[in-house]
Amino acid sequence: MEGPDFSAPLPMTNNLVLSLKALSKRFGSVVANDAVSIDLHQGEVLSLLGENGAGKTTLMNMLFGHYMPDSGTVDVADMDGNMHPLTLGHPQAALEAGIGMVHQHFTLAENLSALDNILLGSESLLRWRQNHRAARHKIAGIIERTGLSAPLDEKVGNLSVGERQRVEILKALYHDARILVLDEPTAVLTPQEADTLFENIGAMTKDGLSVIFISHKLREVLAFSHRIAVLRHGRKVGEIATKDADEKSIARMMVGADTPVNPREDIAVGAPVLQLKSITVSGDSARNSLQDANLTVHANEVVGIAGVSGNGQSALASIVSGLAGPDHGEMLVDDVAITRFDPPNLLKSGIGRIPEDRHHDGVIGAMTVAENLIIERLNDPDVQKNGFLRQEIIREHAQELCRDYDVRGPGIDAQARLLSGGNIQKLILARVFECSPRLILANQPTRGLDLGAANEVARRLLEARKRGAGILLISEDLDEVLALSDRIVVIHDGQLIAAKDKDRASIGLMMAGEHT
Amino acid sequence: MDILQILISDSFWAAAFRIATPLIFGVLGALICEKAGVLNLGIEGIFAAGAMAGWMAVWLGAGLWGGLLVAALTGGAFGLLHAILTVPLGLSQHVSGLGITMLATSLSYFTYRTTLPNVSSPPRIVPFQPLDIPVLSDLPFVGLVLFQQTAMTWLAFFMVALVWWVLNRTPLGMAIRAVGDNPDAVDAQGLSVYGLRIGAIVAGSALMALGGAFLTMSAFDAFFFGMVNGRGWICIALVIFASWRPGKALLGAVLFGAFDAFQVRLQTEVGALVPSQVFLMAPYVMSIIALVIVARRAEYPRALLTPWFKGQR
Amino acid sequence: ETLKVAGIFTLPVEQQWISRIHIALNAAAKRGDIEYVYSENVSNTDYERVMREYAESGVGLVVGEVFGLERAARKVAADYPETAFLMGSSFKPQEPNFSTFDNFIHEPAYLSGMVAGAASKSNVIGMVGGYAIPEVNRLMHAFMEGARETNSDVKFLVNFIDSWYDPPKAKESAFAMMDAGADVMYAERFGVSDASVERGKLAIGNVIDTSADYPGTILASALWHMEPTIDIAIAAVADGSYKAEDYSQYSFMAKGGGSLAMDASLVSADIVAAVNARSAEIMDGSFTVKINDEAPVSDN
Amino acid sequence: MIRIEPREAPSRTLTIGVPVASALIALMLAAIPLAFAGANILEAYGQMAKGIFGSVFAFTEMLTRATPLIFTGLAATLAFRAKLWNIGAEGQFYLGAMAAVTVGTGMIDAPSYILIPIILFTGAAAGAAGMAGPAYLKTRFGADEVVTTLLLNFIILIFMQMMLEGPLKDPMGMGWPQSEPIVDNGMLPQLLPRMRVHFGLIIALIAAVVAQIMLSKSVWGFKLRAIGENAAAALHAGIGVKRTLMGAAIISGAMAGLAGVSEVAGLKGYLTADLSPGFGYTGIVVAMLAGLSPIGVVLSAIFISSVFVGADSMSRAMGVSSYLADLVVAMSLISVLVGGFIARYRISWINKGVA
Ligand SMILES: Nc1ncnc2c1ncn2[C@@H]1O[C@H](COP(=O)(O)OP(=O)(O)OP(=O)(O)O)[C@@H](O)[C@H]1O
Ligand SMILES: Nc1ncnc2c1ncn2[C@@H]1O[C@H](COP(=O)(O)OP(=O)(O)OP(=O)(O)O)[C@@H](O)[C@H]1O
Ligand SMILES: [Mg+2]
Ligand SMILES: [Mg+2]
Repeated sequence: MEGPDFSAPLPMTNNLVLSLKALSKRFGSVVANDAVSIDLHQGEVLSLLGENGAGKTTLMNMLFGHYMPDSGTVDVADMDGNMHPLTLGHPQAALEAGIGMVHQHFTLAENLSALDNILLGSESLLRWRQNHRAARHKIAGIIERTGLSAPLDEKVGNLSVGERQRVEILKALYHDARILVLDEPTAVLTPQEADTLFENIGAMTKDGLSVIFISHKLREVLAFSHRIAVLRHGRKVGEIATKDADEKSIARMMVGADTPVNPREDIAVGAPVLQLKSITVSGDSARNSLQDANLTVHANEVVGIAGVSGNGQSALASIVSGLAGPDHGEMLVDDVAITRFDPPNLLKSGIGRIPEDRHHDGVIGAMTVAENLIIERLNDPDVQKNGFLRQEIIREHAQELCRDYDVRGPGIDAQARLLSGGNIQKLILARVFECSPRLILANQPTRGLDLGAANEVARRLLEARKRGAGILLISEDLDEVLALSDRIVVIHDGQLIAAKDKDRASIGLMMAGEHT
Repeated sequence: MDILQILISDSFWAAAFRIATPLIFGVLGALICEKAGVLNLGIEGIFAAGAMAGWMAVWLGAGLWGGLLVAALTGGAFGLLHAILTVPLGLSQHVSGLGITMLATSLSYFTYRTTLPNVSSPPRIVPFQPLDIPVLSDLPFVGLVLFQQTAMTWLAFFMVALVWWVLNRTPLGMAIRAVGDNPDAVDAQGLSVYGLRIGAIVAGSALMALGGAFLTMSAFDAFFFGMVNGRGWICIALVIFASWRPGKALLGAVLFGAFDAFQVRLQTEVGALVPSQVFLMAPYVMSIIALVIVARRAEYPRALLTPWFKGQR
Repeated sequence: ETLKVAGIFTLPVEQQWISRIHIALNAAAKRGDIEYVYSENVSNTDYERVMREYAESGVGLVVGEVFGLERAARKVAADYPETAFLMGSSFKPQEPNFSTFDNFIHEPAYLSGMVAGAASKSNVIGMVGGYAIPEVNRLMHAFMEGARETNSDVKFLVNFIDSWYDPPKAKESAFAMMDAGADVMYAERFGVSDASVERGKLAIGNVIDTSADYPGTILASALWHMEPTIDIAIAAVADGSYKAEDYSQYSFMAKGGGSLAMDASLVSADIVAAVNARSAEIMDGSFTVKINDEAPVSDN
Repeated sequence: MIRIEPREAPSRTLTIGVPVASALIALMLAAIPLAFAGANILEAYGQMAKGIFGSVFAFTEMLTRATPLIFTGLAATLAFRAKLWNIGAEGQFYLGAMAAVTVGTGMIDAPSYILIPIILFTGAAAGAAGMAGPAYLKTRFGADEVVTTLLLNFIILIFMQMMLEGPLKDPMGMGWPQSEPIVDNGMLPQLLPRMRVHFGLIIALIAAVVAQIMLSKSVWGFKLRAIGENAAAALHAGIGVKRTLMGAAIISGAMAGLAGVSEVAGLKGYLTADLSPGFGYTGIVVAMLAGLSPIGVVLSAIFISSVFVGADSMSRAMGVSSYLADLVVAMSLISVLVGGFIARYRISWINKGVA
């Protein structure tokens, strides 16, 4: 398939298809968008950049009708290219105007099949039966044109995140979107998958599709867009043709300053802190299984586990964090065999965990920041006396940690759910590092984080490595694994295979299951 | 009669289906509400309201089908109140539900008493009669078990099929199931979360009210205080037993009916040996055991009990 | 000034036992003898408060049932010696103002049993009750005694549905008994006679007369009349002679508190004669029906 | 389109004004059935106030009726905080009452200061056992506790009737299914002479304060809240979810059991099958009205009890059907619920179309 040429500027003669005019939105005291205007032309790929919380999602949510703007208007072109004002505040209106949106957080019903999710809302609710046949026919056409496929009859609950992402996109395309909005579509995809996705999308732009996509990954922004718009603190701070941009200049636009690069010193590795010996877990699917896995992590070492999600990472993480025990095999921490697999026991043996899903497993959103900071050490006499919490000490301690780890938000007494994703991650880092763990399990530690936040996480992990901790880094972001790891192990289909060298291409192939 | 003889007798199964009928309506109603993500503990009161309203409408001359319509509308009205409280306002579904039960029950009683202050036994209506379909009702076994039931039992069967079809085969059903799993999915496809949920609760509550109406318009011919007697609560239990599936809901209701019918028969058989309460307990104990067996496989509507507000995350 | 009388009932006034009191009081009110107010469905927890509220508000006579709160009720009565209390109770009256009554209609129940025993061809009689409490048990036993007099082979099926008000459930119980061979039903609860009508079986009424609602089905009914009790109590309060007394006797046939209603068109002449003879013996005291408050069980 | 946003900082006028306003609205709603029944509405309101505040007796009656509701409200609060949906307080109430009459009717001969604690403890233990069962079925088999506790209410009620006709039956009860009376040494003391309000109220208040402190200040309360808000994260953080859940279940059941003890040993003296007019279910309403705050439970129990006692008394004074009382309670509940919402959220109508 031949992709479009992003290095050539888009002919400006192309018709305008979308025009956001001075959209503003506040949430309470937060100004999420401040008079943001953006134009989009036919066949154009515009990428929208900004730090976490800059207002990208909010802007798109107003376009799609989830949020009602406080002020501003939107004009959309109809089939004939004439611009009309869009009725705001109604997703239905946006859909009818040909706008499709792939949300940052999946909007799929897990109890329905992929097909039914795609069909949802496309048929009259008064019909006496669904028309699956016509739908399949149409979807087959889309799959053929784009190369995006998903198991249509499987329940979405049984799909991997990558598959879900594709269902999301198919859903948008099924509604004959002429303007497609993709909010961080590649956050959960492998580099190869991401590349394929963008190539497919590029092909569709030749048929007249226009795209706005949001991403924190500068590599793909530079490779797959015509134009870049940057938001900072709710304002549009710049717009640049992609061919004129490079990583450094964009980063400067986003943050307002240069971003530091993490120095990675060479250190001699120490004694083994974690050893997995012939661990086998037979889960209900490949996703939750491990076969005869052997792995050693030493002190002062980062071992990166590269792989497409759904290949046994969650089984591996469950074992190491103590949520489940293996069927066979042995796990040793500091040469001591673990006999009881439960989180408190593994915490005690010195394993710190940064969970994959920080909102679900990492924090208790309804409890305060201070409370979330002590949740792993409730038996510690620093925290409690005679079964009662020592509120003063806990609060002081929280103040201190938030300062040290730069956890920003409404304060230590605010509910943790009010923090942004990046700050939630920093909260978890503070909690983990503070106990000086022997081993850190970092599972997708920078997923969805902006450049600054991701850099901060990486810096902290490398600092811990220097201090003598062993780090087991599980990530789908191959660039991240390459940048941080001393050694790389690829996980595929429940098996762990050591990579010979840190070669992007060959590891990519191993991740796809092709042994070299 | 020994136990086996009871179990294979047609009159026993006829009783099981009779006892099951109000439960079928109720469990289907509760199922629809919960599929859309809203627990409706108003069911016990809606049963009472349906029983009262349907019967009183017939007594005032509305005719049997008119009475059913009135019962359904009454149930729908209480459902609408529950829906407004729990959907756009997002109030606690437990409290709202129990509040609806209190309101619907006391309002029915108050209305009954204020309308008929001086009766010592309530006026009677001519209820639905057994259908007595020619040929079919003369068939051995099934003739009595199925074809001599009243029209309402058949309406209940029809509702099972209808609800199954709607939930599994129609765009509307997909939308209802989706809104109970992830309202954002529905919102993102341009459908109204509020509309779907409110509609489901109103429809479900109307069905519940038909269950109540069965008590005064088919099983009996007059309204009494307290005659619902916990049947609504049983339906709440049966929905979970049924894992939110209409077919299993039918099965669960009939099973419960069978336990109850069996209990009565056993009590007259061996009542001298065992306290009567042991039999009365049996259907509930069996339900718990059945639940423990099926529990692991139950698939909850993920958004059950969680309110959703537009434009908020 | 007319006497104010308050009824306090733990169940709705449709309940058979309570309805008899309610009707008698309403009749007195209609005559102009009293001014009648009542509270129904009062839970036991609230009963004491309601008693006190009525007593405080100047009610002259309080009528109700205190089976669930004997001690508390007697304490209230002691606190309000000016108020007369006439209460359904299993215990003795209490000086100076607490009188008791109960539905002692075991005599007509016995007579209705004679009718039932003779009417049963299958020799199986079904009895559906609400709860196994003395008020129910004693009538069932008397009924069974009477049935055995006219039919020594008769067997009884007994079932309690654990509710005062669940006609559909009572109906199902009755159907179950008919499946087990019963052809005459003792209709202690609403719903049983309906089952008899549907299956073409016979029924015996209890406490109230429902024969008009089920023509051709109700052979006989043991009726309770609260009018003698109520009227005597009202008169006593009115002329200031009210004292603690056991009013049970006013529910007996001889005092007009109990009677048998029989549908002569459904009962054979010789049974009518036998029943009438027994009835006369009861009235003149030469025959006594035993009182047995134990819970009855099925024969097997 | 309607837009609902949380208020950043609800103003003082709102927090005080709205509950008052919703209570007034509830009263206005009550006028509808009153008018339907043909009563003088203003007089009715006067009678209602009199029924609550008209005398020391009326006021203590209101407190007496609030006492079991505080206990069952706490039972619901503690379980619901852990997202353990205990709908079975009604059954646990009766278990507590049964245990109280089992040990309190002469089995143990001891002075009050020994016997009363024994009765309280056994009652609480029985209630706790009644909730531990469903909690075990939930943690072990995943059986939904809404269903098991709901069904257990029926089972326990029937079981109690069996006991009252069997081992627990009072031989002096003239055949009536009721237990023997609790011995004098086992009865909770009255707080005022000639009034029904009893020491159970004091225990309930202490329980509420202790529950409040435990929930907000103790490690146990912390764990309870943690598993209630996000069990997955709590598990991940090393909190024993099942254990904490069992703990919550036991305390919750114990509270409901104490409600039964308090009614039987504080008020009635012996057990009958109709001891509770739905205290267990009303406790859920009380708890949720209180926003699952133990101290709030005291206030909302008093509110519910006041409305009931006041409306009940008014119905008698006005000669209106006494079903009015429940009706007014239901209407008040719903208006207070809506009122609480208005205090917390801003509701605005925004017009469709281009902004
Ligand atoms: N529903 C909401 N309620 C309150 N505040 C909100 C809401 N949605 C967004 N915000 C606010 O708007 C700001 C912008 O959020 P938005 O989600 O648009 O950021 P973003 O640029 O998409 O960040 P990210 O790159 O992490 O996705 C946030 O800082 C937040 O304060
Ligand atoms: N429901 C909410 N109510 C109020 N403020 C919110 C809410 N949700 C988010 N916020 C605000 O949003 C800010 C950023 O949130 P946001 O979700 O955009 O972060 P994020 O970095 O995009 O996280 P993620 O990458 O996981 O989406 C927070 O600082 C918080 O103030
Ligand atoms: Mg975001
Ligand atoms: Mg975003």
